[in-house]
Amino acid sequence: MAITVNGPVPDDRLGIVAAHEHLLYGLPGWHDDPAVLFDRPKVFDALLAALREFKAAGGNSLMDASGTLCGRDPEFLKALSAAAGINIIASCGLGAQELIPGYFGLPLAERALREQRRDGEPPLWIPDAGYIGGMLGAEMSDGMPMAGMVRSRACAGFVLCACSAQPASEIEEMAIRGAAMAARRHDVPLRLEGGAHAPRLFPLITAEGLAAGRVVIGHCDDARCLDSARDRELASQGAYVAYDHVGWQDGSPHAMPDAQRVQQVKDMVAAGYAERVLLSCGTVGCGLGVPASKHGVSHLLKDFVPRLSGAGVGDSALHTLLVENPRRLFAQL
Amino acid sequence: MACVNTVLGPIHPDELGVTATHEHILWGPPGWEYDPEWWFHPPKVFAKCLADLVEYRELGGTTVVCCSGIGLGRDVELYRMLSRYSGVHIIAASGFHEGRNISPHFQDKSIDEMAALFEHEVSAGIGDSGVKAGFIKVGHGHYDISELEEREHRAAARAARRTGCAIITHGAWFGLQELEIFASEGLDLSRVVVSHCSSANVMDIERDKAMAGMGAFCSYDTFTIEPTWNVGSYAGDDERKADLVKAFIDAGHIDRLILSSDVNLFSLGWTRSSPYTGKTTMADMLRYLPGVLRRVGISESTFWKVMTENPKKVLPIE
Amino acid sequence: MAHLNTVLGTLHPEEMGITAVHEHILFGPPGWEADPGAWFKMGKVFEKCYNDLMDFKLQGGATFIDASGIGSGRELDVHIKLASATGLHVVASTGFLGELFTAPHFHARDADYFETLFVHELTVGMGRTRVKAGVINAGGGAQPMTRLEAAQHRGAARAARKTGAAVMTHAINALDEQLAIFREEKLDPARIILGGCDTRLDLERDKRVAKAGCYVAYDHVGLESWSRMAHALPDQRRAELVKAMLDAGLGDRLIVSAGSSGWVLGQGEDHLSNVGNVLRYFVPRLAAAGVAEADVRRIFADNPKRVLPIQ
Amino acid sequence: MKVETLTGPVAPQDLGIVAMREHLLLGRHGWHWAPEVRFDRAAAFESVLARLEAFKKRGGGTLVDASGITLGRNVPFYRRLSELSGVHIVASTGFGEQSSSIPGHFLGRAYRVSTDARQHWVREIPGHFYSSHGESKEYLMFLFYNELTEGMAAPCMIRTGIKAGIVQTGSAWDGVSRLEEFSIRAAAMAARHAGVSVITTSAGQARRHFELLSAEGLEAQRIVIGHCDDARAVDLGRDRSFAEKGAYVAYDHIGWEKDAPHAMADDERVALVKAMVQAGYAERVVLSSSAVGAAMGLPASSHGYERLLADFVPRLDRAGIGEAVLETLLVDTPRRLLAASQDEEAAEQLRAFAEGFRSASRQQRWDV
Repeated sequence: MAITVNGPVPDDRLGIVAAHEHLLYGLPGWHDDPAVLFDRPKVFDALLAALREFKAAGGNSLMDASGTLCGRDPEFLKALSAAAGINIIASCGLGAQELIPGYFGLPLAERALREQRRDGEPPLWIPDAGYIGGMLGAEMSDGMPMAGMVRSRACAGFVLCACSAQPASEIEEMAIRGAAMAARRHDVPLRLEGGAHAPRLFPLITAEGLAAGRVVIGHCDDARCLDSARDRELASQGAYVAYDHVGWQDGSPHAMPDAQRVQQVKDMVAAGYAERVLLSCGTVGCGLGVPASKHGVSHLLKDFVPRLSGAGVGDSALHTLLVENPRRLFAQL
Repeated sequence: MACVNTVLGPIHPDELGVTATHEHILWGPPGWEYDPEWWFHPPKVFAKCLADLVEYRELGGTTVVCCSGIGLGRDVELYRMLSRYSGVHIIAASGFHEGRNISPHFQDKSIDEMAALFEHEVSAGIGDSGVKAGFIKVGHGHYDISELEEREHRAAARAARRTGCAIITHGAWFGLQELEIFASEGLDLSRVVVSHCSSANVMDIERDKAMAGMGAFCSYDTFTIEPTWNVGSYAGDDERKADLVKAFIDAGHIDRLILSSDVNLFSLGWTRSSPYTGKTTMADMLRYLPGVLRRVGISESTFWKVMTENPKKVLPIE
Repeated sequence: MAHLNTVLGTLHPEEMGITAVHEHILFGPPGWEADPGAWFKMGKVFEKCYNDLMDFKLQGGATFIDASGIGSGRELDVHIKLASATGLHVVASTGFLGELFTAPHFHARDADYFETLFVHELTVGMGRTRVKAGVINAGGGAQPMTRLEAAQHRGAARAARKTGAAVMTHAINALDEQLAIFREEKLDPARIILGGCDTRLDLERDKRVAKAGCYVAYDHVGLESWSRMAHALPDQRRAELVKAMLDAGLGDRLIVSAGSSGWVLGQGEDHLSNVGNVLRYFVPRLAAAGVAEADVRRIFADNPKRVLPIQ
Repeated sequence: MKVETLTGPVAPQDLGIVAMREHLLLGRHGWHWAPEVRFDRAAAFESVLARLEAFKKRGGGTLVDASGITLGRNVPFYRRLSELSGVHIVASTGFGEQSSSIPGHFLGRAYRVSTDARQHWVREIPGHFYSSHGESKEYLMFLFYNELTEGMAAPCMIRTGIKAGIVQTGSAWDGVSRLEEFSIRAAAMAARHAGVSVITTSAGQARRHFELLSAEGLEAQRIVIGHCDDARAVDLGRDRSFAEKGAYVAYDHIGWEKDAPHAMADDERVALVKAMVQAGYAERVVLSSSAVGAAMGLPASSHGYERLLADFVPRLDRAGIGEAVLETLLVDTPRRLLAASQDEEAAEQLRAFAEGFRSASRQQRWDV
């Protein structure tokens, strides 16, 4: 059972799923910047056209991976999903260190000041993994929070966490363990952004009791840290490996030609891990203060899939990659 | 590319959802603040309106159109706070009300000056707030359409033609004459909502059919007002109003039907209901109206369809 | 013509009267909306802020400078409604309060970006509105000053020179770097209010910067020793500080404020201090410490009237 | 005997030279919603302060702002101007002409209940809002009386402790409407109970105003008929008849010859004043310039408050009006008019009636 913004959908009716897209994406605080223009009706129309094109190309579902703070607007996604007839599975979770705002960092900074305080002070509230886990769990059961301290009826369908370049900071570790707790308690997938640190963080996640079949290691097609052995190792442990920046071929440090990605997928299928690979374009439908992606969601089905079949990946394998794997990701374990 | 101007910025028509098309968050004739008898404690009023809007949202409503015009209780900053902290889209109005409720500053303005004012508020924004009005509100009194009110109607028609926004009127006493004025100004009558067609003293199904025939929307919006509330033309038992709506639907004009409850979450300088009646809100309409309509043969699904589809036809600005 | 940008329009300096220079209506780090544990009933909080401001007004206050920067509690609609409901002149401010109080969207920005942003908010309007900010915040607190905070200070100094607004700093930890940046940007010291001078006590330092022309702000009045903030100390010490500065003839460079907030976003009601308590409790304490009535008037009315308006 | 000014009560002898009818801020209710009216409060404060200081420099002591409640009055703004310029400012309460200064809130009461028989479905429920207040002179009287005795309303629903010192009233040029009649009668009753004077605005209906004010028991010595120097209705006989009855006549549009369409040239006005003085009514004439400090959406006056003393008084000198007469015109008469003479016993009796009246109105108001 997959929790979409318009209610639960049985996993066998998800159809072709784009595992990692951003319909709206912006760094937290983008709304305070007068330079960022968010013309809501125009963006709604543009995304509606993109989703209809994706539907025409055969797509049925889409996983929006903007997380709690990076531009996600639950009511907007609800209306968009209803208008386009596409299942949108929204995500919750705090991103990498530079995307976590001061609210979560302040108590830790204040604790450093605290050492100099005298005893007898009232205890200082400090968020920990359990608190973050409860917070994200409520987003999946009660509804995603909107601006203005109001919960939307739309619930999040999966959790995401991330780790920036250095070893995970205290806040990142707290966010990752919290996300894992929430994913285990609500039995939803967890997406770990960034393949570079996956081997070190994977045991941290499974230590929280989350089944490996619920973990997706995202952005394994990052040009900066390609490692097919790591992909196979993670796949063998039961996690999903996502090549989800299809179409990002130039203009950013993590870009690489799609042909290389075709080769990556072929290697994994050849190695027998076809059930452990997810594909997506990682497009940014509307960039709120960040550049939008030049290609659309339908690039996966219109351009990449023909390349794969041309390169010898059979239809049954394609069906596994695009339909079976996402279905199994959300199915009852 | 159609859009709807809410107080928190333009939204796409598909996001309107269930819309109460003729409501008031605050409404009162201009100048109430000079009368200390009617002063109130602003935070209590904000808390009360916020609670009502949250209840409206929990019952399924998503959008409220506040028809309080310039100087008649429109308070854009308060609406932004209410919209932000209740999750309900709020659409603010430009335009005035009937002749005597136009603030003295505007009473001797010419048609073009008023049209420029309405157009400015719909296209550029209201004052310094940067919030754009979503439609224009005009109205007429119980007895006639005065010269000032005709000026207001013509100005609204010109502004509506230039900006593409809708016009919501107050009062159906002279609905047909209003539509003639709009037609003489060359306005497409499908952009007009004639309100209070279900006022007690002016229920006239022939007039409503004629107006619907000309393309205008007929708004039956005085439902939850308790019959015991005596004064003014809105009272009247809801069963007769429900029969009127049934007749209107049977005449094949369901796509020109607007349902609403014209409540005031807080009345400025007067009291909407006497001490004998409760204070109804939009949430009470969503709770009460389906039952009233079901008793005259209108299904609940029809009610929710009308509340969702018809406002989407008239409110968006092309 | 010198004027002050309030949220309801401009204001003549003569109308400022007794001014609360460094206060907050809502204050908190960005990102609190994501945590429902930090949510509150906006009706209750609006009423509490209204009561705080009305209490300040009934104590004799007339102008209220809200020092919550961008993204850390500045809500224009709340400011405008409170200003129109209480009759106080509420001034919103632009700028940021330091690394932790800056939203991630602004982390990768440089001084030029901050300069154009502050100038836009002071001269055109904040966000989509045409309501202008009145003062620039330059927060900080990290020791040594981080890159982002240095860029914010530099942007604030340039915007202040371009628009004529005053700059209000929030922490004294990296004072030397702050003053170095302001000197480098050739910002007139008379346009700088150094906040937080009563967190790390150093009377000589206060005298030195006051002689250089900066305004010294003791802006944590009411944070008594029982509070959990690191820099809490008894108000009597602050009264003595003010008396010492007056005796040194630097009364024209003194600002006193409570640094209170109506509601701390993410931590709830701020019991620590209240904007009305400065006039209710601290002014009698100053009188008991031997401060003349004229000096109190100078600190609370004349000094803000000289430094805050946009020249 | 004291005069309520914005900086507190003042002894009548300290008023000095008084300009009986001026405007500090002037704007019809609703100007703040008009995008074309750009009101810069700092600049307005500066320009009004400059005009007040010029008035003070010329020897002016007191200025009466006759805008009434709804024509842009801003009590904290006025108080600060008075403190800074040193000029005593007497504020006014009351409504003027209906179309320009009585907003819709008050119109509803007069029309809604007073309509003709076609309102057959109006069932009167005792205590319901309309029936208990429609057509009620007492309601408007208490509105003005409270501003004279308790304090004027600041623009944020707060009653300041600053009291109004005079009541201004009036009507349209061509007739007195129903609500204008109520507001004139209410002004007379409030002035009588508070012991202050009434000054009317347009002279078109001067006699009708005088009848209405006298009918409510206001003595003639408390009535000032304003704008008698309007070029459309100059009538020395009328002015003389008012003076005989003990009322006052105000020639209060000095300096408007260039700006206003129906203004009288100052020389004609000098002749008018000279005629009244020679007829022996020097103590019944009041002079003023109706200058506007800052206008919001209405025509501003190019001349300031000092025009009366800088330009008009020298003209009177040249026309042979003696120093003693000028003293009467500018100091003695205004002092008599502005000195409030409220006796405590009448005030106590009224307070009891007010409590009964207020509880009746509050009983049906929905308290939030």
